[in-house]
Amino acid sequence: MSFEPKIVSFLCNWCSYSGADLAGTSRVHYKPNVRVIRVMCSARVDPTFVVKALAEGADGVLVCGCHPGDCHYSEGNYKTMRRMPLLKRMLADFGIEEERVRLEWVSASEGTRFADIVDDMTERLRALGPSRVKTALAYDAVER
Amino acid sequence: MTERRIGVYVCNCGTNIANVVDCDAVAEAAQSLPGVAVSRSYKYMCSNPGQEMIVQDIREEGLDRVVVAACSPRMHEPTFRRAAEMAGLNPYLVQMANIREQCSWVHDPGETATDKAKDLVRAAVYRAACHEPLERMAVEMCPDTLVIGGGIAGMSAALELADAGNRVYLVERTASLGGNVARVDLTAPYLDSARDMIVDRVTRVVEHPNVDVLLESELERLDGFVGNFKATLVRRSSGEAPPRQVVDVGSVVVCTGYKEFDAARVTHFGYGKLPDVITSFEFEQMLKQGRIELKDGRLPQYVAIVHCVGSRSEEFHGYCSRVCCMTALKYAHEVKSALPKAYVSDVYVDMHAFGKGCEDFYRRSAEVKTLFLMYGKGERPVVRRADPGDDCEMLLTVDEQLSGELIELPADLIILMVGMEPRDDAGQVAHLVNISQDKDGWFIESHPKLDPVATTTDGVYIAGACQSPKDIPDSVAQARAAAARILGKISRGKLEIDAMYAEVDEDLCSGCRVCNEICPYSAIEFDEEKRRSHVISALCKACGACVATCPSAAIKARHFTDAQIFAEITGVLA
Amino acid sequence: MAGEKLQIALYWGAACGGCDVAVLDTNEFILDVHAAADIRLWPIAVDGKYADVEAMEDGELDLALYNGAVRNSENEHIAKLLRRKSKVLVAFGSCAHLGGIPGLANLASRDEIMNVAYLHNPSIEKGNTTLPRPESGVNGSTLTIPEFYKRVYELDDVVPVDYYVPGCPPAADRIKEVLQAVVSGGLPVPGSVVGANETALCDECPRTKNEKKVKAFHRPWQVMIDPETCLLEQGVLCAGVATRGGCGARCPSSGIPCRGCYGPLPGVVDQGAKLLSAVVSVIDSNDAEEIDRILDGLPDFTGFAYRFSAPSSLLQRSVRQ
Amino acid sequence: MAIRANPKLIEELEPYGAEDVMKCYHCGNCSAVCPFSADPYVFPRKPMRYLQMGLEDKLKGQLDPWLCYYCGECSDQCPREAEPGETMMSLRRWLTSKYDWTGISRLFYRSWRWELGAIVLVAILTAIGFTLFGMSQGSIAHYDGPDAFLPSASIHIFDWVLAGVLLTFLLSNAARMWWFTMGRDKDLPTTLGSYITSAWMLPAHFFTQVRYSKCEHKRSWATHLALMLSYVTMLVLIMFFLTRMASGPEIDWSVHVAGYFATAGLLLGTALFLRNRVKRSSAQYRHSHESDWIFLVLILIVATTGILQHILHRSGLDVAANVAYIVHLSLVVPMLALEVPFSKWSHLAYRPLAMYLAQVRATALARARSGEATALRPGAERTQAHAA
Repeated sequence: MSFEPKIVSFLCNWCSYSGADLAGTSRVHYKPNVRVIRVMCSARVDPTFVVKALAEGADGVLVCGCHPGDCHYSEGNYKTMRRMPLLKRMLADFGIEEERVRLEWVSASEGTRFADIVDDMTERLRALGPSRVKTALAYDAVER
Repeated sequence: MTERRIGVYVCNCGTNIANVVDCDAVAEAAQSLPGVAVSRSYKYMCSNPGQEMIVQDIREEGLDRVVVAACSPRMHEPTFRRAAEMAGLNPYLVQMANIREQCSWVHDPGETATDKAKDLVRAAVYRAACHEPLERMAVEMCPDTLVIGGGIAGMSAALELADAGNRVYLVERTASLGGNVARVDLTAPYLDSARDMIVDRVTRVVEHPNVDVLLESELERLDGFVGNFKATLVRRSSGEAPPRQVVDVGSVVVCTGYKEFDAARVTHFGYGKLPDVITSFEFEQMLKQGRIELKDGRLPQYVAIVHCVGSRSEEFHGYCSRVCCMTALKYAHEVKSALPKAYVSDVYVDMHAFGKGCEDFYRRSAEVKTLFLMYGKGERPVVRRADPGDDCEMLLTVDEQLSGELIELPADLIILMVGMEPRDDAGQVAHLVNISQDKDGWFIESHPKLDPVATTTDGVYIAGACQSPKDIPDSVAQARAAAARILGKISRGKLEIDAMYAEVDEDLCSGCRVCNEICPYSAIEFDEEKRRSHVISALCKACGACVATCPSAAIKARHFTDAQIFAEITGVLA
Repeated sequence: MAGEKLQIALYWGAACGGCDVAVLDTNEFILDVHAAADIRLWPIAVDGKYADVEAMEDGELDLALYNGAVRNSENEHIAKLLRRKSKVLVAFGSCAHLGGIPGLANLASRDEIMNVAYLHNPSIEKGNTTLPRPESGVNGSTLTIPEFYKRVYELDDVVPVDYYVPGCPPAADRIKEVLQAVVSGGLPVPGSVVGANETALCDECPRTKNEKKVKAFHRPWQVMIDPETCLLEQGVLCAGVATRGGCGARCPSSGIPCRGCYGPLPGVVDQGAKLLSAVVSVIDSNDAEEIDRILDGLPDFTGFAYRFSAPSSLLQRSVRQ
Repeated sequence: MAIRANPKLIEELEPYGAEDVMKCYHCGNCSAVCPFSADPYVFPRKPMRYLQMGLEDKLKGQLDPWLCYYCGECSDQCPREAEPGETMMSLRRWLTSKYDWTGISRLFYRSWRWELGAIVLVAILTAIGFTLFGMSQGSIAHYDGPDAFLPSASIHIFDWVLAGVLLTFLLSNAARMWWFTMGRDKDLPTTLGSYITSAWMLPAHFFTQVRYSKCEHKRSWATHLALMLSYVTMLVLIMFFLTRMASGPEIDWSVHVAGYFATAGLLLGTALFLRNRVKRSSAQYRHSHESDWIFLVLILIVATTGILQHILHRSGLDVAANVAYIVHLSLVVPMLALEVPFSKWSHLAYRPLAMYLAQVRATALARARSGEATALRPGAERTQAHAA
C-alpha cells in the first residue's frame, strides 16, 4: 500500500473552518488525509501546536486563516503571517522539509480552494514520504 | 484527575453520515477510549429523541462530558449545548466532532472515511476530558441604537426601533436623508412614486422624538461590545475641529447601501464619448425632470436599454445586481407612456424577474411592444455613431442569441443599466464595526439563510444593499428584521455573553507586555502598579492571539486552552 | 539519620565545569556544606572514585547533584549509578535540566561533529584520519573509552530526576537556597524546578517595559543599547520573556540580552517555540516581504531559541539525513 | 456583417394580423410542439424572432410560414399568448403581398375596404359588361340554344382569357417567391436534378395536402381538402366541360354528378369554416382577418348563385336563370381576378410550391453540410420534431 500522509490542519473558525464546511455542503471531495482542529483564529495557533503535531507523528501541518485584510478579528492573520516564516526557518534547522508546514488563506466561500489545497498538500507529502520525527524520537529512546 | 464519564454519540444524520462512515464501528471504537462511559450511534442526534438520549444518559449514567460526532459545530453545537444544559451539565462540557461536513460529505464511502471519523472522535474525547465548566457573563443591554446610513433601510430600521420607544442615532454622511431611493422616479413593478415613499419616511424620521438625525456625520470609532458600545460620531461639515460626540448604544445597524457602477469603466458603450449614452441614474434624473430628450433637445425615436453593465461579467462583477432588470422594464413603460411613438429595445443577458409582481410586469412590458434582445454573457455589444443616411443617432451591434444573428440596432438614446457595487469605504466601515466583507466587498451576514441580518460581531447588524444588491422591499424587510432582533434583546434587558474569553494568570505573568500590542480590541490592560497585564473579559472576543503569544503561558483561552488543543493533536494522531 | 551528616555526591556529565565552579561561588557557604555533609564524590574537587560509589549501598547517598548533559556512555552509566545510590537526584544546571549548550549538537549529526572535530579541524595534522572508537587494540590489549552517542540527552531522558535546578550556571544564591532546603527538608514535591522563579525573567529585570513594536532586529554590538528600556523593544533579541527568572536578571542588568538558560516557564512545553511566538509578535509589519527582511535580522534563530533546551524540546534533534 | 434591425417592421405587420408577436419570449414551446418544425425549418419561433427584430430581408426569404397548416397547437401551448400560429398566418399574408409585384395584394391585406370595394367594383363592371354582351348576343328569355343570352362558347373563351391573365399574375408572383427564397441565395448549391426529382411533391401536396393530415386535428385537414378538391373539380368542369354543364335543361349526369358533389363540398366546407370562425372553436379560428371572411363568404355566395342559376335553368325559368347567371358571374369574376393572384386564394399555389422548394432547399443545404436531406421525407416529421 502506498504511503498515506497524515495532515493536521488548524483552521480558523470564521473563514477557513467555514470554508471547509462549505466544501462539505457543496460535496466537493478531497483526500481524507487531513484532520482538522478548530481554533477561533489562526493567530491562536501557537508554534508549539505545529511542533507538537510534528513530534507526535504528523507528516504535515496545514494552518489556514482568513485572507489578509479579512480577519474576523481584524488582524489576527497578520500575526500568523509573521509567525509562520520564522517557524519554517526553525523547522528547517531541525531537518524538517519545507513542504511539511503550510500556511494558506481560505475564506468562508472558498470550499473548493480548501479541497484543492488538501489534495495538493497530500500529493506533495506522498511524494516526500513520511516524516522521520516520530520514528527518530522513538528510536532515540531505546538506541543511543 | 478523577476518571471521566464521557458520553459519545455518533449521529448517522439519516444516511448523510452513515452512507459513508460506519457509524457503529466509530461508536464501538470510542467505547474503548479512556474515560468513555457510554458510546452510541443514532439516526438523528439533533432530533428530539436524539437530544433526549443525551439528557437521559447524563442523568442516569452520570456523564460529565459529552461528545457528539455529527455535523459541523457551526450547525448544531448550540443544540447539544442546550441539551446538556437541560440535563444540568455545563454546556461547555460538550464537544463536537465534525464527521459530516468535514468527513462523510467530502470523502468516498469506506474504511478510510471511517478511520478519519474515528480519529476525529478520539480527538474530541481527549479534548472533552480537558474541558472545564464555564459560566457566561451577564451584561446590561443599552436600549439605544446606532443606525449608520439614512437610506430607505436605515430609516426603516430607525423608525421601527423608535416607534417601540427606543432612542436611535441615525448617522447620515450626506446633507439629506433618502439615499439612493431618493434619486429614483417611479419604482418597479407597480410604478409607485419613490418620492412619495421617501418623503413620508424622511418626515417621520425627522419629526420623531426618539430619533436623533445626525446629517453630514460619520462614525469615527466604535468601542465596546454588544449591549455596551461606545460610538464616537463626528460631524464632517464644519471645518477644522469637527465636533465629536460619544454615545452609548447597545446595537449598531449598518445600512450604508451601495454605489452605482461607474459606466466609464466600460468602454464599448461609448459612455462619456457619445452624448446620448447615459446611465440609469442619469435617466432617472431625466424622468424626475419630466422630459425624456436627447442632449440637443430633440425627442428620441429609438431608445435602447442595455442590461448588466458592470454586473454578471468576469471583467467587473460576477454577481447580479438584482434590481436592474425590473428597473429597465420600468424605463420601457415610462418611455412608452411619455413617447408613445418611440421604439424601446431592451438588450439583456437574462431577464431576472423573480420578485413579487415582476413576472407579470415583464409580461406587460412585452405587451407594450418592447423589443427584447438577448446578448451572450461575456459578449460586448458595441455602440457606434450612425451613418448620415440613417434615421437614428447610434447603432448598437449585438450578437443576438435568440436568433443567432449579428444585428445592428438603431438607437437615439442608450440607457446603461449600471449595477450596484459596495461603497468605496465599505472596507473602512467593516473595519470600524468589525464585520467581514465577501470577495466582492459586500458585508457578510452571520448565516446566509438562517441569520441574514446579524453579523459575526454580536450586536452589529446589517440591512439593505450594503449586504448585497437588493431592491426596496427586501431592504426594508431586512431593516425591520434587524430592528426586531434588537427589540428582542432590549426587551430582555440583560445579555448573556459567551463564556469564551482570555484570562491572565497573574501569578504567571511577568509583565513583559508582549501581549499588550497583540490585542486588536485593546482588551489587555497593563497594571503599572502590579506590573501585570490583565484581560478585560467583556472586551475580549476570544481570538486567542495573545494566548499563543504569551511566552509565559500565563494567558488562558477559555475553552481553547493549550491542554485542550494538545489533547486534540494527540487525539487525531494517536 | 538525625544528627548524622548528609551524604552527597556531585558529578559532571557533558559539561563545561561551570556548574561546579558555581557551587564554589557560594564562597564561605561551602564550608557550611562541608560541615553539614560528607561529599562522597565530586570529581572536580574531592578524591572519590567510581568504584567507591559502586561499593555503596543503594540509596546510601542523600543527594546527588548531576550537572552536564548525557552525551556518552560514561555519562549515562554514572547517571544510572548515582540514581541507584542516591535518595534525591538533582539535575543541576541547564545541561542536566534541558540538555544545555552541548544539546545544540542535536542540530547536527554525530558524523558531522566527528568530521569537524577529528577530520577537518584546522588543527588536525594532515593525513591523520584517526577517529575515537569505543574499543581499540593497543599492544595486544583492548583499550576502551566511553561511546559517543548519536545525540545529546538531558538527564531525565536516562534516569528519573527528582528536582531540577536551572541555570548556566545556577546562580550562587539559588544554590544556597536549594542546599538549605535539602538540609531543612523544605523541598517541594518531586519533579519540581527549584532555585528558580515561577515567572519570567522580565519580572525581575530592572528595565522598563512598554508596548513593543520593532521594524528591525539588531545584534547587541550593532546598536547603542539604552540601559533603561526593555531590550526586545530596542530590537535586541532577548530570551527573557520566555525564560524563568531566578538568576537575578544578571545578563540584562549588564546590558547583555537574556540567553534563556533558566529554561521554559511552567506550563510551557517548548521554550524555543514560545520564544519564537513572542519575538515575531513585536514585528511591526503586515507585509510578507518586509517581514521576511526583518526576520533576516535574526541569524541562527534556532540556535538562539534552543540554546539551552534543544534535547528537551518537542523535536529534540534534527532529523536531517 | 451585421444586419440592421428594424423595430418598425412589426407595425407594418400588424394589419396583416401579427398583433401579439411581441409577447413572445422565446421559450421555444411552439417549435417543440409543431409536428413539422425540424431542421432546417425551425418554426414558428425563429420567424417570430425575425419579425420581432424586423429582419425584413430574412423574412422575405423564408419558406417556413408556408410549411405551416395552422393546426393551432403552438398557439394553444404558448405561455405568453403570443399566438405563434396566427403570426405564421400573418406572415403568409405578408409574404403574399411581398410576392405580388403589383402592390394590389398589399393594398387588400392592409385594408378590407379596398378589397371589398374592389370586389364590388369588379362585380358591377362584370354585371354591366355581361349584360351588355348578352343583349348583343341574344335574348334574356333564352338561357341556352342559338339565342342564348350568354352563350357558353363565348363564356368559355372568356374563362380561358381570364385564366390566362390570372395565371400570368400568379406565375410571375410564384417566380418572385422562388427568387426571394431560392434564386437570390447564391450560396445555395441547388441542382436542376433536385428540382426534377422533387417535382412530384408539387402535385402530391397540392392534391393530398398530406402534411396537413399529420396535424393533430384530422377534421380540419379533411374539411380543408374537401373544400379544395371541390373547388378544383368545379374549376375543371368549368374550364373543360362548360358547354355540357350549360346545356339542358336536361341534367347531363356525366358532368353534373361531379358538379353536385363539388357544390356540396363547397357549401359544406365554407359553412363549416364559417361556423368555426364565428364560434372561434379552436386556435386557428380564433383570429379571423377580414380577408378570411371575404374569401369564405365569396365562395359561399358564388356557390349559392351557381346552384340558383342551375335550378332556375332546369326549371325552365330562363329569364330568372340568366339574371342569376349574371349575378353569379359578377361574383365569380372578382373572386377569381382579385382573390386568386392577390389574396387568400393564392395559397393554393404558394403552399405546394413552398413544400417543393423547401425540399429542394433542404437537399441543397444537406449537400452543403454533406449530410442527407431528411427534413421533408414523408413520415420523418414527427420523429424529427421529437428528436429536436
